[in-house]
Formats: sequence, C-alpha cells, structure tokens
Amino acid sequence: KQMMVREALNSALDEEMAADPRIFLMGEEVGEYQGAYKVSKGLLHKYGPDRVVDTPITEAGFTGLATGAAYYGLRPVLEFMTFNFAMQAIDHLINSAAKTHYMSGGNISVPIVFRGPNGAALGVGAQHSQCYAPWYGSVPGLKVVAPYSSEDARGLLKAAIRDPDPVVFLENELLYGESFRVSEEVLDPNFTLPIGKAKIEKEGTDVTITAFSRMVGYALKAAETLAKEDINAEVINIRSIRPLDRSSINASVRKTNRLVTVEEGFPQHGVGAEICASVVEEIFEYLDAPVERITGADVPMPYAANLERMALPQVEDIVRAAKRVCYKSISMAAAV
Amino acid sequence: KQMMVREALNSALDEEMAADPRIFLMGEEVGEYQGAYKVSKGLLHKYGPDRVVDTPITEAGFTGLATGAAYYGLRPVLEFMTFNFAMQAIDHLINSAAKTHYMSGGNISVPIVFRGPNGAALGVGAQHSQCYAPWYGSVPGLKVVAPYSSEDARGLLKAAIRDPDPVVFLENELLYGESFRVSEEVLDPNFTLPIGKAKIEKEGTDVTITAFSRMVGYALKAAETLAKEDINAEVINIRSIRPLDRSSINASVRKTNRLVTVEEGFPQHGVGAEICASVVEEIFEYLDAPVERITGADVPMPYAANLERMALPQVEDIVRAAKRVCYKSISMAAAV
Amino acid sequence: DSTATITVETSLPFTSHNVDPPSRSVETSPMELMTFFKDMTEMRRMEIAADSLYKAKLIRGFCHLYDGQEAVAVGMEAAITKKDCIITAYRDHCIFLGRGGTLVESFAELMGRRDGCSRGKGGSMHFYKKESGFYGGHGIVGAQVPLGIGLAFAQKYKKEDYVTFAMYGDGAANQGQLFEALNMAALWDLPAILVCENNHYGMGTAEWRAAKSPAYYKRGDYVPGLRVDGMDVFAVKQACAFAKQHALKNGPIILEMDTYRYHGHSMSDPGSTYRTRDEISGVRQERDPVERIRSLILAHNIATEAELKDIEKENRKVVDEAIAKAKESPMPDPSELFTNVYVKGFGVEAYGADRKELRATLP
Amino acid sequence: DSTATITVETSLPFTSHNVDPPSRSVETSPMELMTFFKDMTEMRRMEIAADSLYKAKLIRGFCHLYDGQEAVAVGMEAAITKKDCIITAYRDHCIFLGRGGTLVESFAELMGRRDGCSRGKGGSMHFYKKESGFYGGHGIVGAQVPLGIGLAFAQKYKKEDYVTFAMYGDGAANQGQLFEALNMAALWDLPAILVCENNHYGMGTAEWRAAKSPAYYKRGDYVPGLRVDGMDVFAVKQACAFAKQHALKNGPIILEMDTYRYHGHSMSDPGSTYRTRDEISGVRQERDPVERIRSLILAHNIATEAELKDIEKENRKVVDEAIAKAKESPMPDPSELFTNVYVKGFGVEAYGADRKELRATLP
Ligand SMILES: Cc1ncc(C[n+]2csc(CCOP(=O)(O)OP(=O)(O)O)c2C)c(N)n1
Ligand SMILES: Cc1ncc(C[n+]2csc(CCOP(=O)(O)OP(=O)(O)O)c2C)c(N)n1
Ligand SMILES: [Mg+2]
Ligand SMILES: [Mg+2]
Repeated sequence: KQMMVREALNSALDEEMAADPRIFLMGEEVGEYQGAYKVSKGLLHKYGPDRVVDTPITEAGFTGLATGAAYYGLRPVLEFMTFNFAMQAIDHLINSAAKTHYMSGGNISVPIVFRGPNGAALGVGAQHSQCYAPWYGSVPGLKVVAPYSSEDARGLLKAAIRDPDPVVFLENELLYGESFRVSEEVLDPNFTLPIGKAKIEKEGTDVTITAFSRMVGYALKAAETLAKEDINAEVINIRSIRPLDRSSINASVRKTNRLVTVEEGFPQHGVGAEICASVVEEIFEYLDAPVERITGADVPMPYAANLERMALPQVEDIVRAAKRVCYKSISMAAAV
Repeated sequence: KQMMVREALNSALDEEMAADPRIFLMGEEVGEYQGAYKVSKGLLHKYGPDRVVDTPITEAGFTGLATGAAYYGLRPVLEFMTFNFAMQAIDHLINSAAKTHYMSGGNISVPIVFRGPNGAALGVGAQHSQCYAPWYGSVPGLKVVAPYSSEDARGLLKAAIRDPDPVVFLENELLYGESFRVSEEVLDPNFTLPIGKAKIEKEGTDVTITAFSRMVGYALKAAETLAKEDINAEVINIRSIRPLDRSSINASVRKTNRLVTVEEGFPQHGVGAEICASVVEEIFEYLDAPVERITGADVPMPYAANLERMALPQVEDIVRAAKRVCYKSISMAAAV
Repeated sequence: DSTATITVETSLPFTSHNVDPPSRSVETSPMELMTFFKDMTEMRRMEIAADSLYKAKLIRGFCHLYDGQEAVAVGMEAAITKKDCIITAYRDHCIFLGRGGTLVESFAELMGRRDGCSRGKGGSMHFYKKESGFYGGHGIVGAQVPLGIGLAFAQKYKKEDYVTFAMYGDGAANQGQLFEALNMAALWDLPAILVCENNHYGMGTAEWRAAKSPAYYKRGDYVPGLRVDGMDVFAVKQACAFAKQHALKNGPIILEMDTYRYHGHSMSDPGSTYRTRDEISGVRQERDPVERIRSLILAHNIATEAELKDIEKENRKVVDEAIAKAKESPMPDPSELFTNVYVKGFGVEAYGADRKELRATLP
Repeated sequence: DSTATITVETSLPFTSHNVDPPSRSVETSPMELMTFFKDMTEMRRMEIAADSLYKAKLIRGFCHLYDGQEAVAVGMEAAITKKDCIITAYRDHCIFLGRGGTLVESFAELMGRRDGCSRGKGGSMHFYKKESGFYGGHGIVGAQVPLGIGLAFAQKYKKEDYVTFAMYGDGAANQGQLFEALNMAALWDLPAILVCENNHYGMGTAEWRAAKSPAYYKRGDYVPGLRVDGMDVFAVKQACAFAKQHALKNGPIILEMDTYRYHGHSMSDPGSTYRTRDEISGVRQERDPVERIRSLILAHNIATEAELKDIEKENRKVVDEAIAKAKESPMPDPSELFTNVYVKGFGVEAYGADRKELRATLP
C-alpha cells in the first residue's frame, strides 16, 4: 500500500489520541484550519476542541503552557507551524523541558512531543528555511528524531508520543506530499520504531552515505547513479539525531571504509561534523579516505531559484563526493 | 602590566564609547548597578543614561530594540546578564540580526555586539551553565568570538564594536577576575585583534590542543604537565569560533600530526566536532592518530560539586587524551 | 484649482483610549484625492498581477497580498515623510511602493531577479528601502515591533524629530515581545507609533479566537490608542498625523486600523474556509477604500468616471510593462550566493554544498 | 479553645481591578495564629542559616533568600490544598517548605547532597515536590508563568476542581510570555492565579525604572486583579481563598502582593547600593510579617512573649539539627551524573568529559 507522509503522521496522531486520553494536540491552525499543512486534518472533528487546541501566535507562551501540562502528566503534542518559529520558544524546549527531569533529580518528567516542519521548503527565504537538527541534537535531556519515509513518520511519531521524555520531531514540508510503500506491519496500530536506531535503507560495500529527512531520498538517488558507475553505496537513514546510532554507522564504515555525510543545514557544527568526529574517534583505523560532508551552503537561504538551488545539496553533489572518496581523486575547488 | 579580564573589557568599552558617539551599552543592570559582574563599572557616570541604558528583564524586547537601532546606524553593545537568557531573544539574533544583511541584498547592515558571560560558572546548575558557541557559530551572518585572556578581551571587543556586522561575544564569568600580563601594545587605544584568527598560545611539536575561553588556561596547564613527560604540546587559542581559523589549525596539525580539541560545552555538534571534521576533510593524510575531543559531559549541568566537576573538562582529561594520541595507547573506558 | 481645500468627514468617529481623539474633519485637495486614487489602484493592480504571476509559478514560496488594505499604506504616507520610518511584516509589497519603491523592483524581487529591491535574495516577504525609511519586510510574526521601537530609540538618541511606524497584524497583537517593547517605549518616551492592521484574521483564526480582548487599540493598557477606520484613507491620514505629533511629544501610541484583506492569508490559502464569501463581498461593496475615493472624486466633480477608468487602464499598462521589464532582469549571478553574508567578510572562505567543489572568498 | 474563631481585619483594604474585592474581615483561630507564627519564624530561621552556610562556602552558586516575604508563602498555603499547584522562580526554599518539604531536604539540596529534594542535582533554585503540588523552582525569569498556566490547563483538562498559583516577581512582570500566557488563560478560562510578589526590586532595579505601570494587579488589562498587603498573612490568605474561587468560576486573576525582601537579591548582592538602609529598617519596624503575628498573638493573649521566644529557640534547634543531618548526607554517587537525563535512556552510551575514560549506559 502507498501512503503519503502526511497521512502517516495523521494516522499516527489519530491512533495515539484514540488510545490515550491524556494526549492532546496544540498549535497554530491545527484545529479549524486542519493544520497549516493539513497534517491534523479531521482530528478536531473527531476529538473536539478540548483535545485539538488552536492557539494564538504566541510560541513562547503556548510552549511553556504545553510543557507545564506535561509536568502535570498530560501528554501534549505541540505543533510548530515551522521550527523557525520555535526559536521564540526555544528557552522552554531547552530549559523547561529538556533539563527539568535532571534538575529535579527525577521528581518531574516531561512527556511532550514538539513537532513540525524543519529545514528548507522552496522559495521561502532565509527566515523560514533553517534546519535545527544540530541545535536540538546537542542538548542532553532531549530526544530528536527526523523521519524520512511514511514508515519513519508513523513509527517514530507513535514512539515519540509514547515516550516519557521530551522528543523533538523534525518533519519536512516537502515530504508531506510524498508517497511511500508501507507494509502491513507499518499499518498496525501497535507499530512503533525504536528511537535511537538508524535504518540501512540500502546495503552496499563501497561507501557509506548518511542522511536524514529529505536528504535520504537524495542519497538513495545518488546511490542509483553511483551503481551505474559500479560503486555500491550503503545508505543510512539516521532517523534519530539524538541518541545517534553510532554503532550502526561504525558497522557500516567498518565495511565500506569510506563515509559521506549529507544534510541540508548549515555546515559548521552540523550533524555531519558529529558523525565524522565520532567515526574518527571510534574507528579511525578503518577509514581509507577523508570523510566528506555535503551540507547546505554556509549562507542564509537566498530566495532566487538559482541561488537557492546552489545553497542546497543536490544529488550530483553527493555523487561527486562519493566518487571522490572512492577514487581518492580530489577535484580542484571551483571559485565562483 | 597585569590586567584583569573585567578591566580589559571595561577599558575597551570605555575607549570605544569615547571615540564613537553612536555606540551605546544596553542591558540588565549595566548602569546603576554597574553591571551584574561589574564589567560596565563607571560607564553610566561617564556617559550618562542615554548611552548606558538599564533595561527591564525583557530579553526578546530589548534585543529586538537594539537590533532595530543598529539597522538605523547606531552601534549597540548589548549585554546579556548571561547567554542562557539570550535564548529568550535568540530569534532576534538569528532572524533579525544575522540574516538581514543578506535578505536585504545589502540594503541594511546590522553593526551590533551581543556580549555577556557564556558557559558554566560554578554551582549555578543546569539552566545557567550552557555554552552557546556551537549554536551561534553555526549561523552565517554572525561572527562569534570567545576571548580567553585580557589581551583577547580588549582586542576582540574593540574589533567587535568596530565591526560592521553582528558579533556574538562570548565571555566567561570565571575569567572576569583573572589577571593576565598585557603589553604596551595591548593598552594602546588603537589596539584590536583580527576576528577570524586564532593565536598560538604555546608552540609545540608533538600534539595540537585547541581550546577557547576558559579552557585555554586548562590546555596551557595540561601542556605544562605534558612537558614534564617530554610531550611538547602546541596550544591554539581559537579566539574566533566563526569564522574559524582553519588554516592555523591545519598548519599546526601538519606539524604535530595529532589533535585534541577542548571545550566546556555539550559534545554533540560541538566546536570540537567541527574542528575534527575540518581537519579530516582538509589534511586527513597528516593525522597519525584519531582526533580526540574533550568536552563537557553529555548531561545537563548538575549542582552537586562532585558531579559538576565530573561534568566539566579537567586538566587531567586533556593530559590523558594528549598522551593517548601521542602513544596511541587507548585506555579502557571505565564504566561508572 | 487642484490645490483648493476640500474638507471631508471621516466615515466614523475615532474611538479612543487614554487620549482625546482628533477631529473627524480632514482637509484635502483635488490633487490629493487624485493621488490617493492613483496610488491605491496601482497597488491593487500590482497585487492582482502578483496573484497571476504566482499562479504561473513565476513567484515562489510564500506570497502575502495587500489588496483591501491599501488605504492604510496610502493614508499613512500622506501624513508623514520619508525621514519617518516604517517597518512591517511579510505583507510588505504595497508599503514598499508607498515608500517610493518601484514596480520593477517589486516584481523583480518577487521573481527572484537581479533588479529586485533585495537583489532577488529576499523574496516577497523581505522588501527594504532604507534610504526612504523602509526597514522591511519581516517574516517572523511580532519581531518587527521591537525592531521598530529600536528605530524610534535611534531617532530619539540622535535627537531627530522623526517617528517610527511599526506595523503588525491582529494575530501578531498577542505576541509577548510587543508588550515588552511597548513598556520600554513608554518608559523611555520613544517616538513610536504601533499600527495594528486589524484585518480580523491571523491566517485562518478569527480575532476573537486568538485574543480575549480584540480591542487592540486598548491593549497597550497604560499606552494611549485610537481605533481608526482603516478602509477610509482620510481617517488613516488624520490618525497618523495626530499620532506623529503625539509620539514626538508624549511617546508611544497605538493605532488600530480596522481593515480587511480580500485575498487569502497567502497564496496557498483560498481564504474562504474560515469566513464566508458574503462577508468578503459585503466588505467590498460597502467599505472598499478605492470605491470610497472614487465616489468622493465624482461627488466633488474632480474627474469623470471615464477619467478614473483611464487611470486604472494606465495602471494596468504600467504594471504590465514593469512585469515585462522585471522578467528581462536576469537571475542573480551565481557569485551572489556569497555576497552580503557580511559587510566585511575578512576574505575568509565560505562553502557551498560540496565544499571541495564550490567555495568562495567572502568579500 | 485553640479552635475558637477570631476575626481580624486586614492591615489595608484590597485595591481591585475589574472585580469586587473580598472583605477585610478574616476569620482565624488561636491555633492558626500559632501555626503562622511557627511557620514564618521557621522559614526565616532557615534562610538566615542558609546565609551562614553560603558564607561558609557550603552552599555554592546562586542563592536567593526569602526572608521578609514569608507571609506570602504561609498565607497562600492557608487558603489552598496540596492538590492545588504552586510554581515559582528561583526564590523557592520557603515555598518548598510551605508545601510540606523538610528542612533536611532543603539544606541537603542547598549543599548538593544525596538527600536533597532534587538529590543534590538542582541546587538552591531548583526545588520540587510534585507529590504535594510543587512544580519548582525555575531559574529563567518569567518562564514559570506559562508553565503554571499549563498546570492550570491540565487541571481543567482533567476536570479537577484545583487551581494553580504561578508566582513571579515585579521584574518578571514585564516579561512578554506572561502576557501571552495570560491571554490564553483568559481565552480558555483556566483556573490560574498569577501571584506577583512585588518586593519592589528586580535585582538592583526599582520597579518604576523597569515598568511604565508598576500597578501589577492591573497589568492583566482585561484580567481582574487585586493588590494585597503581602506583609499581612491574613490579607494573603483572604486574597488567595477569594482568588481560588474566582479562578474556578471565571478564569484567571492576578494577585499583586506588596512585599519586601530583607536580603540582597542573591548572596552576591549586598542589597544596599540601590536602596537605603533606612528603607529596609523601616519595613522591618513597621511591616514585618512575623512581628505582626506576634503582636496579634500577644494582643489576644494566646501565648506569652516567652512562649513565642521558645518557639523561635526551638526553630533554631530544629534548623541546626537539620543542617547537621544534611551535612552527614553524602555527595551524590558519581553514577548519578548519568541518571535522570531521561526517564527512559534506551541503554545508549553517554559520555563524560573524556569519553574514552568515562562513559555510562543511560538507565
Ligand atoms: C512567530 C511566528 N509564528 C507563526 C508564523 C506563521 N504565520 C505567518 S503569518 C501568520 C498570521 C499572522 O496574522 P496577522 O498578524 O493577523 O497578520 P496578517 O497576515 O493578517 O496581515 C502566521 C501564523 C510566523 N511567521 N511567525
Ligand atoms: C530571562 C532572564 N533574564 C535575567 C535573569 C537574571 N535574573 C535573575 S533574577 C533577576 C531579577 C528578577 O527580579 P524579580 O522578578 O522582581 O524577582 P525577585 O528576585 O525580586 O524575587 C534577574 C535579572 C534570569 N534569571 N532570567
Ligand atoms: Mg490579521
Ligand atoms: Mg522583585
């Protein structure tokens, strides 16, 4: 069966809300408008305004509010229209949600999910395009996941909602409308995916490519191209930014001896940097070539279509980097 | 001459304010209280309440306000009582300050300095101890510096204030009271340090240790200990997190073939991860041992003195890591 | 005589909070009436054309149109100078035009071209024109309000007799940073006017679903306010002139402009699920700001119906020409990816997606 | 008869905003009076002892003391139950005590010991006791207010007849998130009481230097409010009982408690640069909450001066014993570094500063 990511998220929300009355959905336009991206379609009708709560445009306020409700034992699912707007509320995610279980010596737990689209959409400019995976992923006390496919979306969202800790759930606007094959197992109401585990999307032997969210699709396309040139790439869908599944990555690199990391966000202090550092620390001796990072360009996101394309990783960038690590041929940097 | 970091900052502010009437200092308790950590001592008296402005405890509001004043052509120096509180205002640092020059195609520039203590102090717990160097350092449009010594503090603050772009200036509470020798040159009102350049604090041949802010002192102490065991460490004071002085780091590692990075902040997606990834990308073939990261522990900062000590890098951690990369002897991980 | 004084009455009295309201009688002239008509119809034409360009996929991403709200932009400009500052949110095309921006710069920006006011790098939400006192064009709801208070802070700091108009929507009116900024503006007597464009919806949320007290002109509590018919360009002009004087003397004031957007929130919102078509057509028929001026011009025999139609025809031509010109403008040069990151880039290297393939020295 | 009804008059009338104030007559009993005396003097003793421990370097970091403000904590508890929730900022020791926390848990936490209420991991600013409705202990100014509104949201969601008291200072009262939270509380009729402990200074900033309108009970605008003499435990009790009823029926209300802190802002602030010593001693002499109760007890012949002194002596002993016990409590086990990061750690590895030396499997 084919299922869109939007449906996968919607069905996960629906099933979890049906199963546990402590769960409520809150955010801007989640109710009457059916969600800015229609992820919550039909839920207001089904669960009523007490459990599907439209908020004013006051991110700091409603994030604090939802976090307080989680202290009390409810299980809020908080939608940010995009994660860019969560910056207004980031103090609550970090200081009120992530750190409280620790600071209270376990007295208070914070079972809450923060979800919404993260990273670049198309043509939305610098203020609406940032990827927050590295920031949230750096904070102990948070769990951070980033689904790619419908299977990921369903399995990880259900896991996140059932999890007793604060989970940051990073969606991608451009994936909402993408369809993926899903198995019967995935459709089961009890289906969940383990937080903290990566998925080998495609096995391979020559080079490991790590990616998350939309970039997994790009990595898979790159792998197809590479296959034509007899390079058998292994593609790892990271799925969980924190905890990071270091052992799966290590296992893959032990086999391929080569690593390319892919992400849409800014390069410095990114997920790729962490993966590279982690591999170097743990299995340095297995690396036959320098690790390569493919990332968003180190500039605010431009609006113009040609510049925007240059600012985001493209399949050919991944292909090029993979070839480089396989052949160890370092091309000249082109100046623009 | 000896000079405390506090004095170095104070004199830099004073001299720059004397030289340019567009500069004003704003923040909580910067005026009548003389600064929560007395960095702005005497400035209210000298420059009056129009130029030394005490604010209400409304970080989002006054950060937006100062950023708007910078749009208009003033040169605000905005003090956060600590950078933990800047999270309430981080949207303005990122979306209103860092990205505006780019989004406006150069129409608007944002000459502003965001400064204040960053990272851990002592005994202040999880909400008051975070290091934000990796977050701000990831954002194009920002410049991010972190002084260690009085020379750094003076030279970098003066450079930051004169810079036409938004600069995040990360101080350290525990350094304010530390004294350093300063040369005549440093005391000159025209003394500035270049943003984007690291400083070799101590030359060496056997291992490169990178650090910033308070950790530079730890790295230097570690180097002393290492010297006794005939390991000649080179200590690099990063100074500028963004732009990162990759070429100085590369030059050092080309010489020593070994690298240990040190920082107080959370490990994942940290400055050490970036430095490691950058070195691996650029001069992989020069590395004779895996890069080692010494970082804050991957937990919220605990209050109890014994746990807090475990949560922060200690000199002996740096020494141990440096020895490991020099002798390639990997000790067993101790489970606690 | 095109400069003869005509006195018109505002459509409604002003409702005020903690301040004596200005008079309902507004002075104007045939020339001003004609200018208002021309400016408002041109703005409207621009937005309608943007709608088409969006549908033709020549404009991408978010695009928020201003048609219905033109009287606010035009009336405000009539009361102030380009030394006064304006800052607004993402619904910024017509504010930019009002500040003296051109149609070509607008359309080129909307299409991401080199001749755009932000050189194609900002897009619909990020228009600026600092040299005429326009500070953007901001995409984060509420953020422009403290920024605007900061402009007012700078005006006062420099001892200039100018003021800043910080514009925001009814949805934004609940943002905490607005209350933080207002407190500082009042505490420090800053020459700031908060202009709440109440078009009664924040995206799909009706004002009363988002605010316990949708009387936005009163939401400043200790800060005075006026409710203004934002569909009446003369009420807007009168209120803005009054507010400027007030702000220079007494510090901040709030103007709530009762207005309406005809389009959906952005181009991805049909704009008809959360309000009735009757509501929209009712406003169009009874309160349209352009039609109000048309009637006034005709009533005062300043121009004939045909002459007004000619102006609208001319607008169409001017807009089409601007679009044609904008389309001729090339995409930004690829090197622009790395310009304007900093004013002073220190010559450091910055990276593209594949740093071994694409890197540049920052200017 | 220790339960006989005594009627006392509050020191001052309540000043109200958008609501009819409660009566000034408050019912009490000899027993309650004695309890108030005991509780307030014990709190004060605890804070004085914390001062000494801080100076002896047994308490580290930030430490904010509550002496002077005891009537707020004690009066509030007298009006509510442990099913009602309280949340406050960093000045939290006495709130914790009021909720039933022990002296040993407090001192052990202050000294970072295993028996601390947060197992030594929170410190002075982060006390909690969820099982008695105390939700901390928050270090970020203002943050606890939306969190508290969230507790009230949950109480209403679960259809319980309990309320939440969210406490904040006069400095915090300008925070935007407070206005955001208040709007939602009012919009959704949440059973929330905002308690502004106005001690007239936010750190070194006098209220009027930080707020254009320091009438905090009115700052809710459309939300009703009461100004209460926070140095009078009966006024506090009366106001809190009234507010609880109000909140359950009508939604949020603000209580501004006019109070005073004797100590500096925190232990690093001498507390005498921004206010005069005369001001402090004036409050001590004329408004001290403990002395008010002492006089009442003596006036009603409930106990003798000597008996009250004995209680204070006993407090001293109890506090000293608690400190001794807390000092015996060991530091947390090193393994605690890695506990409570998550409820469910998935058994992943977490790292110490040197990850090759110290790593642990998260429980
Ligand atoms: C902080 C933040 N939250 C959410 C959004 C998404 N968003 C963009 S516009 C908008 C509605 C704003 O409504 P209003 O303030 O009334 O202005 P209008 O669009 O009606 O002009 C929303 C929710 C945003 N841009 N920023
Ligand atoms: C967001 C934030 N900004 C600044 C601080 C530093 N700070 C801690 S307490 C305080 C003063 C608060 O005063 P008030 O709200 O009146 O409470 P009081 O201390 O008087 O009880 C400040 C500025 C902080 N903790 N959080
Ligand atoms: Mg609106
Ligand atoms: Mg106070």
